[in-house]
Amino acid sequence: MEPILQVRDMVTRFYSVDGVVHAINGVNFDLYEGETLAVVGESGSGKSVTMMSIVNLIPQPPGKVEGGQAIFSYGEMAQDLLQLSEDEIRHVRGGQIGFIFQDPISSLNPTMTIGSQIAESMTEHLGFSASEARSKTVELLRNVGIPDSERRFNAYPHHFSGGMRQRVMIAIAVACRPKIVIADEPTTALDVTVQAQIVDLVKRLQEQMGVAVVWITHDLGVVAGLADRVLVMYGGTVVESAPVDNLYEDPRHPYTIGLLKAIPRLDATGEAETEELEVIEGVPPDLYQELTLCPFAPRCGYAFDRCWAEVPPLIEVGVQHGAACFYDVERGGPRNGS
Amino acid sequence: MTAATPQVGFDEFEEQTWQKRLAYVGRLLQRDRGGMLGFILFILIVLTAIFAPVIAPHDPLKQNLRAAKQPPAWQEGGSWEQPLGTDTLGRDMLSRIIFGTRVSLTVGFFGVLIAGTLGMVSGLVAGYVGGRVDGAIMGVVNIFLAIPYLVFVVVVAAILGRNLLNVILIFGITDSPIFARVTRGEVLRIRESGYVESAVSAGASTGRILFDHILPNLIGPLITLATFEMSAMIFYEAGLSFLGLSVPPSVPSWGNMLQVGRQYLTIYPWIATWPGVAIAITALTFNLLGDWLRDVLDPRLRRSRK
Amino acid sequence: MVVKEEVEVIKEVEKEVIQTVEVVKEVEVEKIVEVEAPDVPKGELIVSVSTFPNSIYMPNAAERNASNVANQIWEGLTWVNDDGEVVPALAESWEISEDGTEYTFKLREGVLFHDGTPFTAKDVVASWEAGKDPSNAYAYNAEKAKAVEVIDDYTVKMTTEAPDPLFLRSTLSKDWAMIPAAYYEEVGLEGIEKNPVGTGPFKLIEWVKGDRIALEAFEDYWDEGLPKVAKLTFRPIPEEATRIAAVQTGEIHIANRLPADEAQRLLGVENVKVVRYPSDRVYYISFNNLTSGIGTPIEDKLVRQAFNYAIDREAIIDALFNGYADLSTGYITPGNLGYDASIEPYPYDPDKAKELLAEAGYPDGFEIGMACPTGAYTNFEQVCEAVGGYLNDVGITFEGGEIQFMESGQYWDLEANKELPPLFGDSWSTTDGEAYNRLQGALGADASYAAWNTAELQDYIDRIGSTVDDVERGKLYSELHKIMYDDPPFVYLYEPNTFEAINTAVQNYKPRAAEDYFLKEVFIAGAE
Amino acid sequence: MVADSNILVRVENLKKYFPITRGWLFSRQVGTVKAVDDVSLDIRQGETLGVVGESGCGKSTTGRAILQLHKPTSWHVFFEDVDLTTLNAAELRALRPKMQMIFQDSVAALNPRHSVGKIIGEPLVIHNVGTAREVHERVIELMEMVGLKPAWIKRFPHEFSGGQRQRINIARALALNPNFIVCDEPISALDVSIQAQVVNLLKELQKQLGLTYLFIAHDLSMVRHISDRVAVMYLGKVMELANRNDLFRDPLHPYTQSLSSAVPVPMPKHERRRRRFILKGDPPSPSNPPSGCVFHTRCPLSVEMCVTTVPEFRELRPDHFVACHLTDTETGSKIPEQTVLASELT
Amino acid sequence: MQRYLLTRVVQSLFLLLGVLIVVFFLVRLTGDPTSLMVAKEAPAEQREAFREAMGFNRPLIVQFLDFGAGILRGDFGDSLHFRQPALELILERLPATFYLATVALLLAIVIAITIGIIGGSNPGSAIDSLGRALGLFGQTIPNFWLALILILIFAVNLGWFPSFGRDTSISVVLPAVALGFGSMGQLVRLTRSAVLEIRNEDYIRTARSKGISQFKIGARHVFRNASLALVSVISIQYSYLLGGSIYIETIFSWPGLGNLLQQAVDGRDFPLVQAIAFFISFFVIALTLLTDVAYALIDPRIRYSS
Repeated sequence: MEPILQVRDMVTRFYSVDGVVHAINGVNFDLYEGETLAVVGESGSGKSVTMMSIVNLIPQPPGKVEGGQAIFSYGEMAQDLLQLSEDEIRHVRGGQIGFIFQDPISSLNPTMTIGSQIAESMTEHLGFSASEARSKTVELLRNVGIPDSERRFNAYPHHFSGGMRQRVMIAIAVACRPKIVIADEPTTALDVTVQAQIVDLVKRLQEQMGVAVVWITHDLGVVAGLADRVLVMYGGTVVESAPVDNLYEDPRHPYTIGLLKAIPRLDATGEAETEELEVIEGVPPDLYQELTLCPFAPRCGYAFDRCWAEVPPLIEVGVQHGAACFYDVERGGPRNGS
Repeated sequence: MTAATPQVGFDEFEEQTWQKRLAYVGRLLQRDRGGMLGFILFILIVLTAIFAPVIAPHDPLKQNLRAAKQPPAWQEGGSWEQPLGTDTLGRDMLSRIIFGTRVSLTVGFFGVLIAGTLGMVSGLVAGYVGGRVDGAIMGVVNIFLAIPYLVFVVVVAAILGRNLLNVILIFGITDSPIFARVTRGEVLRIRESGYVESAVSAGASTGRILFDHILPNLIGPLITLATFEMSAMIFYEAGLSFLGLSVPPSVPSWGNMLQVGRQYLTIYPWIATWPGVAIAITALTFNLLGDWLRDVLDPRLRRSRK
Repeated sequence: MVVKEEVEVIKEVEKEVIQTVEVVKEVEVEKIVEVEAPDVPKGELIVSVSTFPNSIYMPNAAERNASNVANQIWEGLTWVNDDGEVVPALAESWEISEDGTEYTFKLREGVLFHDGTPFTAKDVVASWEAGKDPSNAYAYNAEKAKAVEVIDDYTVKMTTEAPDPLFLRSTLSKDWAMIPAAYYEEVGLEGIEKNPVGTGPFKLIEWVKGDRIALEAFEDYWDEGLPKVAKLTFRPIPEEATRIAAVQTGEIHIANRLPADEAQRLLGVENVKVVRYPSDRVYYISFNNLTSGIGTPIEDKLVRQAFNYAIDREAIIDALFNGYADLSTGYITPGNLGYDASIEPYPYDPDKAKELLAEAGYPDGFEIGMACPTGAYTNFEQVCEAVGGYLNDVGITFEGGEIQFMESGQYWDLEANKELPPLFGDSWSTTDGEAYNRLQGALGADASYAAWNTAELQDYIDRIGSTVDDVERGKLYSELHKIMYDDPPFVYLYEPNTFEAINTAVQNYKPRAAEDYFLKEVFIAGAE
Repeated sequence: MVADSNILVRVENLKKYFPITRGWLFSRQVGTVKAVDDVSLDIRQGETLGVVGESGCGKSTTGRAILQLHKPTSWHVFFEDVDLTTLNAAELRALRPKMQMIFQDSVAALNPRHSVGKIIGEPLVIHNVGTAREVHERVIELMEMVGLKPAWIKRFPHEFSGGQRQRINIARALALNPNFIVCDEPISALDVSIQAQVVNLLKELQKQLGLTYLFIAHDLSMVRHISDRVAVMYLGKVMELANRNDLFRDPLHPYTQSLSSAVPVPMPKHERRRRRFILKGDPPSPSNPPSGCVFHTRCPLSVEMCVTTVPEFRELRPDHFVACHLTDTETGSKIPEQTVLASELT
Repeated sequence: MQRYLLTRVVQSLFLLLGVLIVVFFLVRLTGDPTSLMVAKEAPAEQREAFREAMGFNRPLIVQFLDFGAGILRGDFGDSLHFRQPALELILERLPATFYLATVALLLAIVIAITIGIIGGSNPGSAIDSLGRALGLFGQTIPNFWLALILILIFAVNLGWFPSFGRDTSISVVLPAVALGFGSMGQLVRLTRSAVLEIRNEDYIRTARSKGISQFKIGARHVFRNASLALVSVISIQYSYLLGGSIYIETIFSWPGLGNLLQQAVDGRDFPLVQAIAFFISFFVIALTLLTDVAYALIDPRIRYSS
């Protein structure tokens, strides 16, 4: 299967008063049609910036995409999104790639009715007339689970609860039946009971539309329930990439391993109930430094001299499974060659 | 596990020294050219005011009616003795402009000081005590804001007479409601902040909360406001002079000079032009500086550092 | 002053009172004469006034701009013509009793008010009563008549308390507008104020406050053939620069009270001529010997003379009035009755001043209080500053370090209460052609604004005030002029010139030294 | 009076209503937000009582009200047998050292203009504990205790990472040797790898210093991990309170059941098979809470009684309290299997 | 909403009362106007008679109650100077002031918002630079100076516009430009900074993520939200223009309230000063009220949040 999106060696930096923030340091990944790719990482790991860089949504200045490719292909077409002009890429955004953002409160325009905010992209990309767009919107609202959608068309965002607003955001994202939906921490701001609703809704829509979903999150629990594949990011790089089952059962990067051990589990039984959580000591990397070593090395128990000298590339460690680490956890020693 | 090479930068903080802070301010300035310009001009203006007697070539009050209305040096009939020309009483324009800096800065600085103090105290009390006290203070503030400024100014000028102190008082009083409003808003915001709650939970007294937590965090917004208001006051002074209500005519204030020069605008344009330019440059300086300070001191903008 | 050379006196207008009017810009005067005045009123004359008139009811018209509008609407029993002679207006003739306190007027018949009612004796009484209302700014004028009786429809008798040399010239000519009695009874003072009904050559169409006062020719005006313009509009423009701009663009025909310097700008402008004339206003620094000045050095005559020597008034006039003001020699000005032309102004002689001060016992000068008003007179703040500078030069310093400048309202309160410092600046004008009013006002024992008084001065003032004979009075004035020169109660400064810019289409317009306008004979060349 | 000497804090009938007011000169009340409505709790010496619930359930307000940071509408709180409601401001201030709070927003809780040393030392200064030198030493000690380098004492909050800031908060809270700390979502703003650091620190300090915690969080897994007993709150009321194992293994209240079923488990295979009850809609607004049992609008089991009658908060089993009409029988409140997939609302 | 409006109206009435009290006593503090009203030559008796006739010799409190009672009857007293009901005088002048202020404001709004939005959306562009320059100049050039220059250039030299008065439909242009220039500067700056701030809002990112064109983002998303920030400023500017047009009205002989106020103040025309102050305050307060209503109309969050 051909990837619908191939990202290669992407580099993004922010030029702030305090210095250069090396936000993305050579990210590579593929996204396949219809799959759900979870991008996991802590704040500052570059997971959002990666996705926003692809479609030119990072604030510029201070942000700047400084290198790499993002080949978007569907049908016969294949184009490098990073090379498109703002006017060209804007038709990709919304038209081919939809977005769901973290905070449904601030992400909706408070002074526009939700209906018009959804209909807006339809008139823009699909050339719908106002009334067409309206009826489609009402339909869509119903589809994302907003009751009484005819009337709600004219409601304002503040009339809605957080969960409802996130449904509106989802409706906006899928309004033009895009090929890809990028969901940037869509449930982080929501309560756990509502989170479950949203996860289910996205899953259902994905089945209906066959859209590929990139789900950015820091919650390994959510990922477990919905992803096909997972990218783990750290310090602006992809440190591990694997199918979801592999990642949880057979993590190969020390960071992933540590992360999985650091979260308590609600279903824990027996000893695990009282066990101390394992801790990844230290603090996240300082992105003001240029990356010349493994970003995780300062916190890594396995780090050896090579880790301090060069940035490890993503190394094939299994089927579809890559880890950016010079240390072979399985064997218990530095990896040979690379 | 291999022995670690020394950790580079990730976990270590560099010691924050005043040199580094200064360098940081320097970087902030460098990035904002307007701020830089404002900053440099500001320093120059302040230095001019302080060292006016040293810089000024002549006594700004020394009249020579026989040499009145001489044009600037580069015009026909001008002399480098009075590079910017002389006014209607034959006083040296350059020296008067230089000494005018003192007046303007004095008016601006002390006017803002009074307005700021009055406004800050009342805003602080209103915002912190709240309830009826807040209602009463803001009621007075709103009354003052609703009364035409001119009525105030004329009345105060008429009661107290024309002198520098009274001009400062007028500005101090009429401008204080703005400070009160801003202070109150900020206090309300800060009062709800986590660190005030934290201080309360640690058992801090009202005084400590006011002076240790609220006041220091008020300074930023108030300094920014003060900068803009100083610029406004330099303007107001000129406006008052237009009405003949500012400092006495004998004081070399830019407003007075402009007011006198106004009637000679087409024949002896330099008499009105120089003070006009001085006002414009000073207002520009304070505006640029204020813009920059707002960017630097506004914590909301700081957040974008990520 | 290069510019000044070009504006030398070109032409002297002939008439006596206004002999000092100069046409600053060359005008082909003959052309004016050639233009025929129209038979019927034609065209619109637009005159700017430099302040917003408060009232166009004569006894309440607070200053010249207001009374100049009122002059076109109202008339008194007498009129002072352009030659300075008292001539009949609404009164055809009059007789004065032996003791000079009883006046019997024969009124002009056939005069109509703007509302069509005829003017008769009872209207004179009504006018007197309305004028006396204490809310009028000039109520005291009407009060100069102690009684007004109707003898018959066209005969009126007035009584004054004492002989009053200015009664006919001043009181009855300008300050006492004749109003229709019936109308007054009906609408009261407020109604008169709002809808003036006079006998003048023009009647009010509308008064748009702050914008314009529009008058039109009164068809039934008693003086046949007048007025000459169909419409007369006054536009208040307080800003000098704007007045100049407006006369330049032709938006107004006559712009008055222009600053000397700015008037120069109009020299190259087509269709505008600039005239100047001395106004009968003396600027001075007053000494006080009634309140604050008691016990100070200024009580010494030598000191007061020293002050007069210490100030370079010519320099002040050059610097601030572009040379267009006259040095003052006293409280009696060149146009005034009894002016002694032989008196030379004090010269600028700082050494002499210092000498006098030393002689008086103050070789190192002394400190004294001085005050000046602001916002009241053109450039007066700067004049005060300059005076201060010159006084400093001879060792006089000021209490509090500098001259006290005060907002004029406050200043006059203090002046009226005699609470100003021993030295204070002010000015006083008259429109009577003689100085009695200002002498009495500034030096009279019971006058509010007086700060200086001596028995000798008081004696002269009293005598002038009761001498009806002009020649006798003139002599007294001349003597007083000399006395006040030698023992000055003031530092005499200057008598400024007034500049007017006039559109050349304006014909038959003669500015008067008193700055008062009577525009019924003016017409516009080529008006349709 | 508190009978059980083992009980450190007893909360009786805590109510906190926030008036909704309008106007500036003549303000008047137009409504009430019942943030906390009749909550009673005991907190035992040395334990960690977890409080969970969704946003707006009143858990933070409860914590603040216990510490008197909000003046409650009506209540009694006994702290070591002293009824805090009867104290005046000065007496309360004197008691403050014993009860401290750690805040959720570690950035906001630190005065940006104070150095770390000043922040941590402030409680000591407020209560006049020791000389400047002693305060300095105590601050150093505290910083070491929470894993901050003493060399950083002169730094300012913005120079620290989130985890470090929370350590500063903890150090500050510990400064006066309290025995009771309200932890208001202390880790929810932190990254996963940092959360574990802070939680472990809290647990260790508890062991070392014999602290009692009221641990407020919305993350059930974490609450379960750290707590001895857990209270589940919904719309200002406690729905269920029990020992953490009893509560999570055998939740009695339908809300607790659905809440714990909604928490995803980081175990893909397990997660895919898990039975879940997904509640409809969002929690109602606390300014207009439903009648009867506040949960009835979202409860899959709700019957008529739930709409009309407020359920009593009862000790159904030893030390296991629940507020539900349907828990009279052992199985009555279990959500039946068929509702499992009723997740979507249409 | 209705109840809210009602409370706001009642509050406003109290504010007005406060303004009345303050103005009344302030004005009285300047002394009485006898010296300004009565001719210099007048004897002392006439001065006394004048005081008596005008009632200035009564106790202040009696004068105030009299004044207050008059207002309740809609009678603001008679102007001393004009000897006409103050109300009539004001009503006569009001339209001109309103007209001038409104035109000035509209001019400022249209220009400022266009430049502000386009410039703010494209920071660093030519239009943005123009906007920043306008913003700075608006706040650094004294408006009376600008007025004189405008007359010189456009009335005298070019002859495009009349130099004074309110005679033709284009008479308003020069005064409106001179008057509105400062406001325009202020508004450009605010619009620009509002736009810059809004550009960073999440919902703008959402709009961009939808692929909406720059123009539509500006017109639909930015403009409406920016106008929220601008409404209160515009209202403040409007009240400033209404009350602060005095210099401009004087220079252009514009028959408005500012002119009248200056005369009234100069002449201590108590009833007139009070009445004008009352009216200006009334408009300021009413504007504040209207602003709140406007907010409710523009911002749906306020409209429904009761």
